[in-house]
Amino acid sequence: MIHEHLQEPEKERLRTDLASWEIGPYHGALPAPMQLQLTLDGEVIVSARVETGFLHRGLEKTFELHLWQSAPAYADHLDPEGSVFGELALCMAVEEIARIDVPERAKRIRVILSELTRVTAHMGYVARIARSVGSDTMVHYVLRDREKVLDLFELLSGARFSVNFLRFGGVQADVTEGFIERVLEVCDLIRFRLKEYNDLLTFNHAFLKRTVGVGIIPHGRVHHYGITGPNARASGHSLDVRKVAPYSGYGRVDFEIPMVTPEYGNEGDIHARFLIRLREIAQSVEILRQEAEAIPKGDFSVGPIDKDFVPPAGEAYSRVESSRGLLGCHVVSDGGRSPRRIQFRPPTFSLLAAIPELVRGVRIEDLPVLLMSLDLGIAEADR
Amino acid sequence: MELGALLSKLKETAPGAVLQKQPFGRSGGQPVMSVWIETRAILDVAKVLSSGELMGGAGSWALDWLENFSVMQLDEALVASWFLRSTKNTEETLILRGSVVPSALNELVELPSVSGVWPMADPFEREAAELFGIRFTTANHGIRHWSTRLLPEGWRGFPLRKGYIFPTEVFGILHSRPLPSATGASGAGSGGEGSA
Amino acid sequence: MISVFSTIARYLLDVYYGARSVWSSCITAIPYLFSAGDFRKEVTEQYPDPISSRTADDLPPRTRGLLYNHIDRCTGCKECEKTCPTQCISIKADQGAEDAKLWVSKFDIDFSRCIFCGLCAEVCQPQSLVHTKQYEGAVYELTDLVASFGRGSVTNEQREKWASLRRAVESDEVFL
Amino acid sequence: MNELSGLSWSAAWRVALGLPEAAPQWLIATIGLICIYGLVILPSGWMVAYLDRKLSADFQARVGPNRAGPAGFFQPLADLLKLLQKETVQEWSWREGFWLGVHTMALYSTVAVLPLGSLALLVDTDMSAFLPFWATLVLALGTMLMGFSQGSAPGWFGGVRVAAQALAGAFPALVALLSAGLQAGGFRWSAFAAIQGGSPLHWTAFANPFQFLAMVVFIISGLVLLGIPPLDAGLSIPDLHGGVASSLYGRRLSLFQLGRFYGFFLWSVITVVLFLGGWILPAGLSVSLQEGGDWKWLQLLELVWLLAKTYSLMVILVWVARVNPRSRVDQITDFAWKVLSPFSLFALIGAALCAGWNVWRAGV
Repeated sequence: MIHEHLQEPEKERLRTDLASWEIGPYHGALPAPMQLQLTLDGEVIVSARVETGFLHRGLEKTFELHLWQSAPAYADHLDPEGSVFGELALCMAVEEIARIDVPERAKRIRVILSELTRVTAHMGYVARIARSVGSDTMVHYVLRDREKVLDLFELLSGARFSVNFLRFGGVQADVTEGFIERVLEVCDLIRFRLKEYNDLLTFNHAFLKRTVGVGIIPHGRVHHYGITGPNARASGHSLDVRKVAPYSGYGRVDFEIPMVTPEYGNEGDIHARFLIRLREIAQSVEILRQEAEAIPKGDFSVGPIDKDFVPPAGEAYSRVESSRGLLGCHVVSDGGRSPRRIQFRPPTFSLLAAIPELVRGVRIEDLPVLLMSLDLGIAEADR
Repeated sequence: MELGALLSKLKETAPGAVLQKQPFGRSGGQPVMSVWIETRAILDVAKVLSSGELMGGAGSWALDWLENFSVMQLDEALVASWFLRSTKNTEETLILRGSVVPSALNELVELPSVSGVWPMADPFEREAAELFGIRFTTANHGIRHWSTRLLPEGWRGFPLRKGYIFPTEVFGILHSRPLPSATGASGAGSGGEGSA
Repeated sequence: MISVFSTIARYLLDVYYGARSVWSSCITAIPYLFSAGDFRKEVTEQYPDPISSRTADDLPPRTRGLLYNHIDRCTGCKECEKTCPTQCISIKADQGAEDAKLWVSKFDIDFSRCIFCGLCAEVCQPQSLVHTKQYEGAVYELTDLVASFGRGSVTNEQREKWASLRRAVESDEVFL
Repeated sequence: MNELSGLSWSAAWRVALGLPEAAPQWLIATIGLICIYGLVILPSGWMVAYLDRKLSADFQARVGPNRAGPAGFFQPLADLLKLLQKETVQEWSWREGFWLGVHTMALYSTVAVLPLGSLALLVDTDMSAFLPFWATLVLALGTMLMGFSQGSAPGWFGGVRVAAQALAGAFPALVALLSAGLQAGGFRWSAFAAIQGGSPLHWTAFANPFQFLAMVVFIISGLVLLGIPPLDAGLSIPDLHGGVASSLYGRRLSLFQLGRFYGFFLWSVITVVLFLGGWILPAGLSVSLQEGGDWKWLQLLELVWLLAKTYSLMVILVWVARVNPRSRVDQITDFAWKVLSPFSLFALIGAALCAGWNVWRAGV
């Protein structure tokens, strides 16, 4: 008998029938409207199918139906959390077509805006992770601090999330007085808070137990899916457009790209992705301080937005490092009053393709944490 | 690796595939090149470029990263653009161009699917297939799974085509306002640079 | 033997780390209990309590609130209507008394469509269309969200009077 | 020492309630149960719910309840009324009725065993300290049944998780209880009270380090056994919409929450009685009051002192739960089996050695 056991340990294992569970399009475990069709063995996920597209708004068609000057207002809504990135990608492409060179001050303001947006997006990410692991004190702290940054957006542009502030050839208006000082204040505040976050959640033992070694994106699979941004950096790929192809004056800023190397230990798992975000917040604070202190005098735009602004016929492709990864924008103009084609390359596409492999063998309780840790931007994936 | 040499090698390996090359966009400095190729031969070209054997074989970089895939309609033709980069040397960029002409407004067109070569092309192709009415065929002329991702079940027409007429009533919901007409788009229909 | 001891040591260390992290997390929240320091005050704004919460006056000057159109300054040039990304502005302008200025009979803004992007106020040459700081736009009916600033349609006798006035002006009979 | 000792339990209650001599025991018992439930348990639920909400709001830089009554003190009552007046859209299935029966049985059965003072002990047997285990386990069973009775995936997963946690947490709790009884030399509530004094130095928890370890193990395993945050995998919000309680609303939800609170409260009371001095008033107040013979004051002060200690313990646990993330169910059971159980056995052995040492020294 004992020999039988030794020969066929499979017989001794507890067998359970497979169950199928559809969650979504709206579920607490999902970061955004999407559908997961899970096959479960007990609480362990055997396989999964992802269905997205519940947030399709026909954005790219809408661009073609409206004037050029109202395009940034729509690029705002590409991603509600990182609205500036869409605007920046669109404006850079259109300026390349129209051969507009942006004034230095406008470039600095754009960098400040995009870094502030990165900070808000990453803070929202930290809050989502904290909620998914159920430490609600952390959620309240992070959201409270994000409000401070959103107040900066409100002071500068008048809106908190969809700041329709960038224009072709500059920005809408000059910075209000006191904005730079408040940026520096917020930098100090965030520096103070980051330590608090670490004490509270980042190195909490229960949090480590739940995140270390779970949902690993292997180093080799990153390029197979074309994953970019912090998720790729958490797996050891240091692709960052701000360094590779510096845009909008990122070349003169002195900052480093936080990266998780195999020597770091837990490579590519949930905790690595979480930690990368926190370190990126610190780096963004560094960039903000440099830019805010060195902002030059000058005019903020090449001129007021023309009522019938039409770029000449041509096309351009611009790349921006958004809070989720590489955001590309392909703009085609035929000299008409409306864009011929504006196509966005959202970084979330590659993550969506990677989900079925990632969730295999993961317990249901880790599913929300895993999905939140990928930072899926369904709004920009469906458009 | 210099682009001209690459193209000459490509002409040898895949004869008749490369039609012409022209600078992409208006980017100053060292221009990004876009290469027009025969659409049916895209799969062979993709295999050659992604393997990297033209760029000095093993050890050197290859165009193994399809960063972006965008389709646009110029006048009548649907122009597909493959933005290729190398994962090792991210500076090198090559843009492949191919065009197909649909016979009618609501007619499907066929385009070879490169998702076998570049796996990251899959989501882009799913979206283009649905919004542009492109049927992506695999190497053995099989047709990939057609899934309605973005549009509701039974949606008529392909919205991102130029002459698309918006329905005035969707699922019993009437539009309370006249939908924006696409007249703005047909300004000076020169068709951009790529339509040469 | 060494492995046994190291395993036991790792086990005990694990337990110790768990206890320590629980303790440090609890200690982090302690200063908030007494709201010590400037960084740890309560931040809840009890809307619409005017003392503790911000009112419309406290908002920054560039706040993009509900739109308002000073109809006296409005020239009816329809730039905002053309610019609006969501076509939420609908204007009807008639030939007015003075040939320069149009009679804006209808100027409706549908706030159920407005995305408050601020483009219309940006292109407005006479600075008549402005963003107020008001943000409380809740109504009971969807139709109540349409704010109309027009002067109302023109009656026929008015139109005739203006036409005669214009003719008089053109033929230099009267001097305005 | 006092004239009530030696008489039956009903004498104290009869005197306290001012009933005549001829009152039958069942009447006294019924009135006593009603008094305990209405005057102790429900107000405790109110109090602890309010402290939970207000203190967690303070920890999280919020304001917390501040509308109903002074500083929102009546907020739990308002919530209860709101839950009670919700209309039921689903009919009760027989499964839910079964769950309700088990749940209520567990909820009310241990009220009689609840140690609330030297005189309020309705039942004080040699096995009193074990009866609450039965109650908590049946409560876990009822929670599992209720999860199954919903016929939804969150209910099923939550029910299984609750059952697993209850099984994992019962063993270390039992061993820790044994070490406490070893110190007391019995499992009567009065025995536990007899060996402890008013000052913390004379509490069982501080008699020797092993007893303190036993107390910690007892508390944590109680959290595991009852599924109290942050160890409430059976009710986790993000993945299961609240698990067992996902499809509860209205009266069912209020009943469910009351049952969960009662488990929490029961466990805290037992911890206080076993390890933290029980109801013995400090500074020898108990002795003086007993000699004075005013039993009502004695019982009242004992109750207040016991509840004060219980509330502070519960508030500390709530504080820990607020700032720590929720653990996974397999991690919780691993923790209970691999960490709590060895430590509880270690504490039991140490407590036994200490007790033996005391006996030997007394002999010498």
